[in-house]
Amino acid sequence: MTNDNAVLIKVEDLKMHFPIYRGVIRRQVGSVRAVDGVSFQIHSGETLGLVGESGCGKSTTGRTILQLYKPTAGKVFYEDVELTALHSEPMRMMRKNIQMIFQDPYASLNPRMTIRDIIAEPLVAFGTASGKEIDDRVRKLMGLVKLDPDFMLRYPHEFSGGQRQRIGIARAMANNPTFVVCDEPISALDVSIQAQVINLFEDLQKELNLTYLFIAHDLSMVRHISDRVAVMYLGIIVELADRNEIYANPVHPYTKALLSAIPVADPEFYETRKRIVLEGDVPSPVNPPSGCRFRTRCPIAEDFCAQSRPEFKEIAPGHFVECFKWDHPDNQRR
Amino acid sequence: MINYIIRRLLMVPLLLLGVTLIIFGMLQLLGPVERSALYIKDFPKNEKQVEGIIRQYGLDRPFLEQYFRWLTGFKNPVTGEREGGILFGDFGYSRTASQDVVDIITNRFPNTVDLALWTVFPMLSVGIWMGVKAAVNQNKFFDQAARVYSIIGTSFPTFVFGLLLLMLLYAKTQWLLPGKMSDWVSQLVFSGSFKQYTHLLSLDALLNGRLDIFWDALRHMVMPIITLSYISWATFVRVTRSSMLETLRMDYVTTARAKGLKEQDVINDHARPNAMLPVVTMMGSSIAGLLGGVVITETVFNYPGIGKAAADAAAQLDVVTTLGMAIFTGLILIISNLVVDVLYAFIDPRVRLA
Amino acid sequence: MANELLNVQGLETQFKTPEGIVHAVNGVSFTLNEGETMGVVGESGCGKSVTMLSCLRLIPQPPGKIVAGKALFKGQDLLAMSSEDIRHVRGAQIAMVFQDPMTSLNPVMTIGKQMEEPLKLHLGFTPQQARSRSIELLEQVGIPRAADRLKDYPHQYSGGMRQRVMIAMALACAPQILIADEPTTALDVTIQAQIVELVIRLREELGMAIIWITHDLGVVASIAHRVAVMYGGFIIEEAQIRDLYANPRHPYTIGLLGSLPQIQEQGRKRLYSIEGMPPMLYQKPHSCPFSPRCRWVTDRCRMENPLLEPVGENHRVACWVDTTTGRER
Amino acid sequence: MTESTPTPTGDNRLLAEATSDRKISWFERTLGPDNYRIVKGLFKTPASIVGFILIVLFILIAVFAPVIAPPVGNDPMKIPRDGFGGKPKDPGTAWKKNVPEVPFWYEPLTGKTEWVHLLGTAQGQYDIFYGIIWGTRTAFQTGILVVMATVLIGVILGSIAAYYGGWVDNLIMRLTDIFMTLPYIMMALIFSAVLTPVLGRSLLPPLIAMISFGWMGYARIIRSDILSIKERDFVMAAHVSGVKNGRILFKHILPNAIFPTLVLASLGIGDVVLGFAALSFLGIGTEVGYADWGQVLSFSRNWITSLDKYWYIVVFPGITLTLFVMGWNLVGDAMRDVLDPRMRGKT
Repeated sequence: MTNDNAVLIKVEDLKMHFPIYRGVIRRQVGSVRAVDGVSFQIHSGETLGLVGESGCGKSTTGRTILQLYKPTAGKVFYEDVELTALHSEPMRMMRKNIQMIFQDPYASLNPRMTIRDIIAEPLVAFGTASGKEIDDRVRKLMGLVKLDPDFMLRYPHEFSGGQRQRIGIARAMANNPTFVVCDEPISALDVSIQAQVINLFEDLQKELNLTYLFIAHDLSMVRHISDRVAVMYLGIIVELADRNEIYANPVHPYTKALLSAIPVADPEFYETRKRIVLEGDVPSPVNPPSGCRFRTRCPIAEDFCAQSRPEFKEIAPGHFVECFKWDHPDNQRR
Repeated sequence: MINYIIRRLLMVPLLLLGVTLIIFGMLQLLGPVERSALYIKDFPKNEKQVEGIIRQYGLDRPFLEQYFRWLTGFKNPVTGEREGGILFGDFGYSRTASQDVVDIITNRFPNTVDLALWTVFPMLSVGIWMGVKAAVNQNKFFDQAARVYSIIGTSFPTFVFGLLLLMLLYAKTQWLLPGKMSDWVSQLVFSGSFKQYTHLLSLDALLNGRLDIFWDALRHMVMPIITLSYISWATFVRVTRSSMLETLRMDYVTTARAKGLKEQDVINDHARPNAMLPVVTMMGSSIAGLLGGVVITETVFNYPGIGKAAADAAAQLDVVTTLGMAIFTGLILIISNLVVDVLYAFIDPRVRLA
Repeated sequence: MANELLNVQGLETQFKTPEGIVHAVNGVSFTLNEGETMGVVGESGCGKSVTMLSCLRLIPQPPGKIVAGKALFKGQDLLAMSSEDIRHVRGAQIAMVFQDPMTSLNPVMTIGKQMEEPLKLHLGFTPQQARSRSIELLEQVGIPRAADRLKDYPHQYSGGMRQRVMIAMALACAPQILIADEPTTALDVTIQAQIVELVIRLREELGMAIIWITHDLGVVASIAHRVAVMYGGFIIEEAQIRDLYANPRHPYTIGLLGSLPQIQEQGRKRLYSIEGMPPMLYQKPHSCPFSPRCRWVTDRCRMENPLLEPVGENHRVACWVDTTTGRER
Repeated sequence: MTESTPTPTGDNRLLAEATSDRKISWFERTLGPDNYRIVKGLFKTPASIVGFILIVLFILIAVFAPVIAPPVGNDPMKIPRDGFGGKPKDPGTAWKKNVPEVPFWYEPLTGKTEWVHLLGTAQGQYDIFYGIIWGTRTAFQTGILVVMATVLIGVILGSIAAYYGGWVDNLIMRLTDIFMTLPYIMMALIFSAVLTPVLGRSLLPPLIAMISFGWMGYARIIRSDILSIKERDFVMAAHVSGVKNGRILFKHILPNAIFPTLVLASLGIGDVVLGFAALSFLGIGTEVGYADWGQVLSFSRNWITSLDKYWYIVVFPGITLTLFVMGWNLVGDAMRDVLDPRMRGKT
C-alpha cells in the first residue's frame, strides 16, 4: 500500500548530538549521538510508527522534529516550510499545526493548574479564543476526548493515568493541529486502559484528519495503529516499510529479531516457533560501532560490515533497509 | 577516581583565592588609615609610621594591587627582610592581644584540636546510633522520643544550654569547670617540668603519666563536649533517620530479606552502609566545624581556642585578628572538605569507579 | 497428579494509608505443584505482587498487614511460622526475583559478596566454596568472564546482566519455588526475550516451580503452564494456559485478551476496550469488583461477590454469568 | 538524551491511583492543591499545632508589647533601667526609679498595685521582663528582614544561574561554593566587626553580615529546583502549546520551583533569630541596653561563677528564645514532610 497523499513532514538527514562536558572547565569530551542521520517522510493523513528499544533515539527524533531541541544537522520541513530555519517566534506560530502527546501522564500536566487552564493554554497562547468562548471550547474538547466537562475546575492529581492522558490529548487538539507526535503515549498506562486510548487516537484521526508520528516500543500496538513503520537502532533508522510489508517480510536482521521477540498472547504460537534471541546489549550511543551500527550483535555480520555505513536503500517500492546484506539468502523477502 | 581527585585538588587554589578575596574585600569598607592597622604594632599609632605603611603596602592604591601586596608582602629595603604577606604566614599583628596573629593561632589551635579530639567520637556515634535505631523502630516509642529530642535539640541555643550547664554543674556544684586548666596545672605547664609532646594538654598529660592533670583537663572539657554533642546529635538523628528510612524502602533491602538474611544483617550489611553515604558528608563538615573553632561554645565556657580568640577580638572590633582567624579557619575548612570528598569517593563505588 | 508444593488459602492483606485502609488482597487461594510454572496476570494495583510478597511475609509491616489466610508450603504454614523459621525458607526453598534490576541489587556491595551471602547462610559454604559456586552460577546464567566480574559493583553491569545476576542469586540454593515479580517489565524487548529464554532453560535444567507475575499476557503465554488472572484483589479466573487463551470465560479476561492487537491481523480492526477504571479498594468489595465495567453485568453481580468455581477441567472462574451463553449460571 | 524507560506498572502505583477518588472539600478547592497541602501540613500533627500556637503567641506579644509593657522614655526599644547598680536583682523586687505606668492587666493578674521587676533585673538594672517583651519585636524584625533578603538574593542568583547556564552558571555556583566554605558565625562576626566602625553600633552590622553570608543555600536549592522543573514534561508541553517563554517561566517554572523553598525559608526565621542572638551574645550588634534577647543573655557572661544565684538572667530569656525557635522548628518539621519531593503528588 502506498500513500498518494501529499507529503506533510519531510525529515532530511537529521542529527541530534548531545554534548558531554567533563572537568573543572567543563570541556566537551564527547557527545551522545542520540539521532545520527535519519531521513523519512510522513504523508498527510497517515500514521508513521517509530519503534525501537530504549535509548535508540526515537523520542529524540520526535522532539527534534518539533524543534524542542536545536538539531545538530539536517532539515525538517512542514509542507514547504523549513522548520529548522525558523526563528523562535515564527516557529511558535507553527505550533498551532504541530502538536505532541507525552509519555508520562503524571509529569506532563502542571500540577498547579486546573484542567480548564491546562486545556485552554494553547487557545490563550494564540488568542484563538477569549472570554467565555474559552470555556465553551474547553467543554467541547473535553467532550471530544470523552471526559466529563464538569470536571474542568479540578486539578490533575485528582485524575487517573488514563484520564490524564486524555487531558493531554485534549490540550494537543485545542488549535486543530494537522500533525501530532505521539511520544509513547500508552506505555505508562495499564493494559485495559491502553486500548481505550488507542481507540481514541483512531477516532480522532478519522474525525479531524490528523497525521501521526507514533513513537513506541510496543511493536504490536504500533502495527495496529500505523500505516507505515520505521525501526530505529542506535540513532539510525534500519528499516522502513509499509506495516504489512515490514511485519510479513522483515529484511534487516535487527527488525527480524525485534519482531520475533514481541511477546505474543498465544501459547500455541510458542509451541511452533522459536524466537531469535540477540546476544549482548545495545552499545553506547556515545561510542557507536564503526560501519553498520548493528554489526556487534548481528548474526550474519562479516568483516566488511565494520568498514563503512551501509546505504539506506529502497529494495522494493516503499521498503527501505540499511544493511549490506539485504539480499543475503536468509534475508530475502519471501 | 584519579580524575575526580585531581579535579577536586584543582579546586583548592580557586577556593583559596576566592576566600582571601572575599575576606580582604571586606576591608575595603574601611579607610586606608584603618586598614593600616593590619601592620602596625605600636599603640598609640605614630602618624609617620601609618603613612609609611600606607605607602609600602599601597593601601591607597587600587584594590587588586593592595590585595597582591597583602598576599605577598614586600622586601624591606633597609633590612632586606620580607615583611607582611599572608602567603608567607604573616597574618598581621593583634593590637588587643599584643602579639602576632600567627602566635595566637599557634597557641590556641592545639586547644581547639584537643577539644575536637574528645568530641568527635561521642558526637558522631551517638547521633547516628539514635538515627538508625529510630528508623528501624519507626513510629514506636524510641522513634517518637528521638524526634522530640531532635526538635528540642535543634531549637535549644548552644549558649543558653551552655549557660544552664554552667549554672548547674559549675556554679552550683563545682563538679565541672570552665576554662582550659586549673591554676596549678598552668603553673606546672609554664614551669617547664611538664613536657609538651603534642601541645594537646590531655594527651600530654597521659604521655607524662600525670593522671591528675588528665583528670583536670577532662573536667574542663566535659561541658563543652556535652554542649557540642547534644546539638550535633539533634541534627544527626534527623538526617540519619530519614536517610535510613529511605534506604529501608529500597528494593535491595527487600532482596536481602528475600534471601533469608537475619533482620539484623539486613540492617547492618545492606541498609546502613547505603544510608550512611549522605551522613558521611555531614560528618565531614561537623569535624571540619570543630577544627575551625567553635566560636560560641568556646566563648561560653571561656575555653581558650581559636573560636574564643576570634570572638574576643571581634567584640573589641579588632579587625586584624579576626581576619587572621577567618583565613586560618577558611584554610582548615577547605582542607577538611577536600579530605571528606576524597573519602566519600572511596566509600561509594559509584564515584570511585566512575 | 503432581505433588502440591504451595497451597495458599483465603489470603487477605491490607495497607494502612493516610486516605484509609487499602484492601489489596481480598481472599486469594491457589495451589502450585512441583515443577509447574504459574503465571499471575493483572493490572497494576490488582494485588498480584502483594499476594506473593505476603506469602513470604515480605510486605512492609506496618503499613501492610496480613489479615487472614494460610500459605502452606509442603504442609507448613508460612504465615504462622516463627520469623526464624521463615528465614530458612526465604532464599533457600522459595527465592524471589524482582521487577527492577537497577534497584534490586545493593549498590555499594560487590556482586560477588551479594552472590555469596545466601550460599554461606543457607548451605554453610566456606568463603572459597561460595566463591567458586558463585562463578559457576554466573556462568550458568550466561555472564562472560564470571570470575573477574565478581569484583564488580552493580552499576558496572547492564540492565539485562543485572537481572541475570538476580536470577543466579535466586537459584543459588536450588530453591523449589522461584517467584519472579515482573522480572522483564523494566527491560527492553530483546533483553526481555533473553531473560525469558534463560528462565525456560534453567527450569528445564533445575526443575523448580515458578510463579511468574506480570501484566503482559504475551510474556506469560510463552512461559507459563497455568495462569491465574487477578482483579481487585481476587483471582477471577484460573486455567491451563492453552485453555485460558482459547476459551477465556471471565468478562475481564475476555476484555483483556480482546484489547490486545492481534499479530496476524490484516485490516484495521477496532480494539475491544474495557471502559472505566480499576477499583480503588478502599472498602473490601462485597459485590463483583468488575461489575462497574462489565458488559454482562446483572443485578446479582452488584449484590454478591462470586466465588471461584470450576467450569471445566482445571478451569475456574469467579462470575455469576456464563459468558458463553450470556445467561446467569 | 537517553529516553526514559517505560514507567513500570508495579503495585506501587496503588496509592497514586487511589487518591484520585478522594472527596475534595470546598476549602481545598478555594486554596488550590499546593496551598491546601501546606495548610494541612500546618495542622498535621499535635507537634506542628503546638508550634503554630507558639508562633501566634509571639506575634501577639510583639504586636501588643506597648500594652504588656508600657514604654518608658522616648525609645521603647531601650530597656528601662532601675538605677545603675551593679548586681542583678531578684524577680519580684520593687521598682524604684523610672517606674513604668501600670497597665490594666497587672493588678487583676498579680494582685499588686506597684510595678515590680517581674523577672528580675540584669546588671546595670536593666529589667529582664522588658527585654523579653520588646525583644520579641527585635526578633521578628531581624528574622523577617534577613530571611527576605537572603531569599531574594538566593532567588535572583539561583534563577540567573539556572536560566542562563554556561559560564554565568559556573561563575555564580563557584562563588556560592566559596561562600559556603567560609565558616558562617566566624564570618558574620568579622563582617560585623568591620561594619561597626562604619555604621556605628546598631542592628545593621549583624543584619548585613548575616545576609551577606546566608544566601548560598537558597541559591543552590532554587537553581537545582528550576533546573529539574525545566526538564519536566509539562514545561515541554507548554513549549509545544506555543506558550511564550516569559509565561512559561512565570506560570510554569517559577511557581513549581520556588514555592516550596519560600515556605521552608519563611520557617527559617527561627534559625535566623538564633544566629542573631548568638552574635549579640558574643557582644556584636546593638548598643548595650537595646531590647534584644541575645543581649539580655550576654549580661550573664559576667556572673558565671554565681549563676546559681542569678539564674533568672539565663533562664527567662533563654526559655523565651528556645520557645521561639522551637515554634518555627516544629512547624518546619511538619512542612518538610509535606514538601519532601518524595511525597509530592501523593497528597
